[in-house]
Amino acid sequence: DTSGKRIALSNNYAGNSWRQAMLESWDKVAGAAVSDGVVAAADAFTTSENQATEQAAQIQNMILQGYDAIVINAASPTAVNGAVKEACDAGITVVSFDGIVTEPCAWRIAVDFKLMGREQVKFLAAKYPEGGNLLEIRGLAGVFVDDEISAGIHDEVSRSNFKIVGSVHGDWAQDVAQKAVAGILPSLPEITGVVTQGGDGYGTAQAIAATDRPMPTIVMGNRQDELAWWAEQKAANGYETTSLSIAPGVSTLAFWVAQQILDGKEVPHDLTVPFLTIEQDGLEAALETTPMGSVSNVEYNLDDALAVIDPAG
Amino acid sequence: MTREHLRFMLPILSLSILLVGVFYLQPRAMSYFGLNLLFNLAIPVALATIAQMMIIMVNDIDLSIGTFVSFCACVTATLVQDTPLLGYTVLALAIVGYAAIGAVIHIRGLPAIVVTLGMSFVWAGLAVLLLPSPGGSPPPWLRTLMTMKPPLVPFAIIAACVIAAVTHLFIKRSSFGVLLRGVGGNERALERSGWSIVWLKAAAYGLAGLFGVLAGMALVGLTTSADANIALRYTLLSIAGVILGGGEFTGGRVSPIGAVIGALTLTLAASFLSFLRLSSDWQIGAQGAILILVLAVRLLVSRREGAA
Amino acid sequence: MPNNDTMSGTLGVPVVALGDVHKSFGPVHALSGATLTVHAGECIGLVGHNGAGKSTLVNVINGRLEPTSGDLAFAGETPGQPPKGAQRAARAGVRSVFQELSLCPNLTVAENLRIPYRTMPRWGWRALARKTVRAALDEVFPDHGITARTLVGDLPLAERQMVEIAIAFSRRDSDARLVILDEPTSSLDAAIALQLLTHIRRFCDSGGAVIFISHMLGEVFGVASRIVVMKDGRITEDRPTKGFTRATLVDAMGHVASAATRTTSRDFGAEVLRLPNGLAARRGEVVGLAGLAGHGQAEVLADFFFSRSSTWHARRKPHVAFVAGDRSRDGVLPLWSILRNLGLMTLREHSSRGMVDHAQERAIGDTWRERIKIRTDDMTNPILSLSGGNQQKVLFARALASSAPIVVMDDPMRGVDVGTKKEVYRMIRAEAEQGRTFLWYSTETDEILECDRVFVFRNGAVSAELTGDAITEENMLRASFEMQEAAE
Amino acid sequence: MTGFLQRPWIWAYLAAAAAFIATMYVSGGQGAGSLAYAALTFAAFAAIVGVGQMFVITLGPGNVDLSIPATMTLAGTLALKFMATDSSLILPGLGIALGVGLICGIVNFALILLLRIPPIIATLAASFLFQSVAIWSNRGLRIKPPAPLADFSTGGLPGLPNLALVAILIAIAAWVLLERGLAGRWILAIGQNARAAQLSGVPVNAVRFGVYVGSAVLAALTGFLLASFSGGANLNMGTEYMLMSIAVVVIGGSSIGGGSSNVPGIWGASLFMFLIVSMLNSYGLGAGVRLILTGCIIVTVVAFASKRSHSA
Ligand SMILES: Nc1ncnc2c1ncn2[C@@H]1O[C@H](COP(=O)(O)OP(=O)(O)OP(=O)(O)O)[C@@H](O)[C@H]1O
Ligand SMILES: Nc1ncnc2c1ncn2[C@@H]1O[C@H](COP(=O)(O)OP(=O)(O)OP(=O)(O)O)[C@@H](O)[C@H]1O
Ligand SMILES: [Mg+2]
Ligand SMILES: [Mg+2]
Repeated sequence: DTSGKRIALSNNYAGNSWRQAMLESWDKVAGAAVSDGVVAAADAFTTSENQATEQAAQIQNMILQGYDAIVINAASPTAVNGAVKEACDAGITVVSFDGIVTEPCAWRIAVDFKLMGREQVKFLAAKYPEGGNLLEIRGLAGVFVDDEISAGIHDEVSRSNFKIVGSVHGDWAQDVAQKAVAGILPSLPEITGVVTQGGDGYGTAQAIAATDRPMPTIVMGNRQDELAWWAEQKAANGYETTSLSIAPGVSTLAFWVAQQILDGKEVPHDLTVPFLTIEQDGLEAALETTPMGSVSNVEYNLDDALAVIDPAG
Repeated sequence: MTREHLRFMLPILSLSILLVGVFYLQPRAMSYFGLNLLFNLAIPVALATIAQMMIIMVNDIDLSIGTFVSFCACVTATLVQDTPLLGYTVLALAIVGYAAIGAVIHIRGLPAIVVTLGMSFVWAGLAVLLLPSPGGSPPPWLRTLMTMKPPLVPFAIIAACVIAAVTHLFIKRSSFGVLLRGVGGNERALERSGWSIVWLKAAAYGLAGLFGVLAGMALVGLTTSADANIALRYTLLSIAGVILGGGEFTGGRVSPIGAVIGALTLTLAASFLSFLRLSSDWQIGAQGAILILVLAVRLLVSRREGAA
Repeated sequence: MPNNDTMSGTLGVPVVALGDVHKSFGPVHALSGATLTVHAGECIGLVGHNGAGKSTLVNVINGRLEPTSGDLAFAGETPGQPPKGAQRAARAGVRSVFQELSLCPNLTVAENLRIPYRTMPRWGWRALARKTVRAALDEVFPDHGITARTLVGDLPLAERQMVEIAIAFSRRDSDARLVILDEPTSSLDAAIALQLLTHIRRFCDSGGAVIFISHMLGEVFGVASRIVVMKDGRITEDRPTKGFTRATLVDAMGHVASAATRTTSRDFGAEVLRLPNGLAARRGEVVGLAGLAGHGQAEVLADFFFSRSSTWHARRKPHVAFVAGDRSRDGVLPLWSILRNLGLMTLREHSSRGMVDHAQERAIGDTWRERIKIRTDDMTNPILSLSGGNQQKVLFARALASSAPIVVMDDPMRGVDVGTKKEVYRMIRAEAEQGRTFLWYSTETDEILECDRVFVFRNGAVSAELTGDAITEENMLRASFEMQEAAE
Repeated sequence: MTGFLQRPWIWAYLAAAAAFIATMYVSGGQGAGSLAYAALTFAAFAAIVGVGQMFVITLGPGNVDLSIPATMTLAGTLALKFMATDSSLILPGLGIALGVGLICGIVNFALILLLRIPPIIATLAASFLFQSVAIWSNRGLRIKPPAPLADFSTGGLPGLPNLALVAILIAIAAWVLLERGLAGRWILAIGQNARAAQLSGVPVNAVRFGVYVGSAVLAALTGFLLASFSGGANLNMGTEYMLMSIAVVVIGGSSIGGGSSNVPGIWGASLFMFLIVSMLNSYGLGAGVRLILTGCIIVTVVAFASKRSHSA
């Protein structure tokens, strides 16, 4: 019985549609759980700046506030370890997801970001067996996710006929990506495909559309504007690509995992969730369920959570 | 009450009010454990604020302190840990580099705000080169130091007091401190007496570098690892801390004790907000509101004092 | 004729000797061939019109400026590689008081001693500094009432200047041998200035040397043992004081002094202002604000100015114009040319549709350059290339060029030479006759005597109102001290 | 020629040209036209916010507007949400964006004037408030701009993007204001010595009010255009313009100490800031090296620009 337990969500950033969808899913699912009496409280906190130091302070405050479990989407896999350790020492259950933490006492609901990079290249390799030139859009320099995805991409590229001819940092933002791509394009040869990290596909497409180059295959990241653009292109000229990203609703999975741990269930410390892939066929369906300007999402219920926990265990 | 006393009292007052607010919202914070949790992350902020204060003291402003602290944290978490000799050498060179920047800014008459802006890219680049993805670990002695549990008073409080006392003695009491503040007050006067402004500015920047290094090390000691973006927001935080602490942007009017208190106030403000349990939409805005509030209270108090 | 003594004089040991020193700033020859020896025990009065080169001469001596050519020798210097510039002069016991610029406002009075006192001991320096400053202040200005722990920024201008002077005379490990005072009394009232003059005499009697620059000839006569006159970068006269009379000195400086210009009673128009503290003025009247320095006169003027002007709306025809005395704080815009500085007040008056009328601006500039004799060959030169007195003239022109019916002047003659002063007095008269009203705060009795009505201030309030023949130095002094005596 | 070289802004243009040539060197001259077109497009955003920031910085030491990114975001989000892709609402939408700028500017200046908070802190604190309102108002949803607006902002004459045209017009207006206008004189006077300016009859508060509001309105306009250009407003879309707006002002040769500014340099510096990133990207350097080089080049350009302006 966890009806007396209190769970907090520690979030480090709210400035994009993915994070907003994540918070919304949390409010919806965890809010329902509170009104159903499953847990006593499920409060979400966001730091005012996207900084590990702020998040560490936030976690310390949660310790003081006496939460029973803290669910974290961390700014850094290691920089909040100090605070996480303190939480564990205070007897608090810590579950990290998306931005996971390496502190052993915490649980991790991880996405295989390397695999996300690999899958993109694999898709392109299947489409263009003869290879070609790739443009890589990276995230924010010095951040763990950026490094992981990029490592996956490069790893797979080395085993294919592709060659990465340009690489820019798009900071996971459409406008930054658009600007960076527009700047590097003039000096690049013809591009076959663009590998991305999510949140930057539409900006890339805009930048390329502004030139007279043929449109390469841009791997998308499940944003609604990306999907809408893809659907438009598909209708107009049969444009083919794929789209993959981690679903923002994974916050709700983390919620259920935390609840289960509080309930006394034995849960392994490392869990994996698959990322959400949208294929050519599923495009229209996915587009329909995605709110305007948001991200494709799935929310998890208790059964989904148990399904994730059990096969792993 | 003179202006100087007021300058000194107001920061203490705003910190006390906030502290009362926090204790009211979360009585559990009123303990050894609670105070340590509230304030331990303020130590690197306080050190960075002191660094910024050194620069503001000579009428400049440093937009690179955040990336510099990040860089120092990366060095501490990697080189210092793996090859201590090299690591400490790099940190020492970084301090010398800071001093050199100060000298160049003065000799060539460059605007400090832009040079440091440019340098912030350089430090960030170096940090990314050193630590492309987060990681590293602090030297054990550092971790031991930062997690020390002295009897009665939490480490965070002791550390804050020590930082404040040492810098106060140096800046406000020593004869060298007078010269440094003099540079901010009236550079020409020092020049006329034959002092070398270049050396004094280099010294001020070098001191800023030293405190930046200390901030980076303290940060790694607390967080147990580093990344290239770890302390970016210290730039604005440190400026705000100096001002909250009663410092002024020009004229060499700074107060080291005030700066430390300013840093504590800013850290505490964030905690206060999370204890308020605002909707997450408004948490960022409330941060701004509290900054405004603290400064507005100061204005009210100083008006009343001025009238009395 | 210049005194070409070698280092052995009859008066005493020479402290410093300049031989044929030249200094030019680009095309400007600020000094052309100055030869001067200063002996121990003498006080040299250095006079000359604005821009004559006085400041440049003393800056060569104290090491701030490197002469373009010529020799500079200090007594007691061992041959070899002497230190350069300011340090060399400091080592030779040369101390300088620059006008109001050499203190750090963010430091306390005692801490300010640390800056010129380079060899101060590291330990226990604070107590030493306090003791030294206190002793120096007590010695030069008895009953000064300044505490060593006060921040200099919190002191009124006159007290700052007192501190700076006291620091120059203070006793340190090596004592002062030559003290250079560049217009030290410009913001001091008569009583304090007298204390300074007394101290200078005492200092010289005990073997020190002083170079005293002032535009107040009375002071120069009162203190100098020798007077050196400069004109256009040259030393034109160098004789014992006894050899001059006031008239011959003014002649030597190259200006014709006209007699007092005050005409007997005129008719004034309606009253244009009356403040709650009793200060009042009529149309066409020149109203003086007198009293000891720092008794609220400057504040009253500034408050009055702000009450009649808005920070939100600029009137095409302003009600009041302001002439600043503290140039760098209240007047000069340091990055601009002379022309732009001069034209600031009249911009709005001559603008059309929000655009500046450049032709009109130039015309006003040329007119006023003629009228007030600003010594420059090009009005687009930076304002800072002008000497102190000439910068002040620009500020005068800025206010007088406007059509404001009331002109407020906050001790505006600081650093203005005798000839120009007379010229300005005449101009003020003429403007007043045309119906302009002047509110004029001054620390100099001569200037107050020019006024039609005088309000004497004491502790921020008006303590006496004097008109006509009652405007005398004696009455003013009495009113300045009256309340104090009553209280005792 | 030497007179020309002494203009502080010339160095920004020389640096931009050097970066352009260096980029073309990689591609062997290919794509010069499209690089120039892209540079003009993206420099336009920096130039517009830069003009606003320039006037603020001209007001003297301590004056800087840190709320530019938040104002951009708020104006962009509210305007796009209001238009909701309806092309008949474009003008009211623009009105909303500019209105948001007006309000943000008033808030900034009210904090500075009434609470006497130093501008750097006041605008920072205000920016947190603006950011919160932006989050609250549409929770990070990216709503597309109406089609005609999107076409306008991404289109242009051959060789001259519409956005650059807008930014050039704004720069010309700013130039006229600064060099010929009464207001420009007043701003420059306040920047050198506010007290002296006030004692010479300059309506100091009105001018400062105008400058802060102007900066916010230009930021709002930039937010509106950027959101239209990139297909929707992001909550973090203005982030890079905080440092960018300051950098273009000073690289462009204006004095950070206030009282001395120039408009042409803003454009030179904006082009430079875009081209330098393009150049380093084209050379395929890693993020670390790229950052270091960016920093070194900025410092070098500033060293040249300010040395000239000192001797001038
Ligand atoms: N740094 C400089 N650059 C250019 N010209 C200068 C500079 N310093 C002084 N001058 C010029 O040298 C001449 C002498 O100036 P100086 O300041 O010595 O005059 P002064 O006798 O002190 O005048 P005042 O009584 O007004 O103070 C003036 O014409 C002045 O304009
Ligand atoms: N920044 C500057 N640029 C050019 N010339 C300058 C500058 N600063 C000072 N000067 C010149 O140096 C000379 C000495 O400057 P200082 O400030 O001592 O003025 P001053 O003549 O002594 O004024 P006062 O007699 O009123 O004290 C002045 O004549 C001035 O022209
Ligand atoms: Mg002079
Ligand atoms: Mg003078």
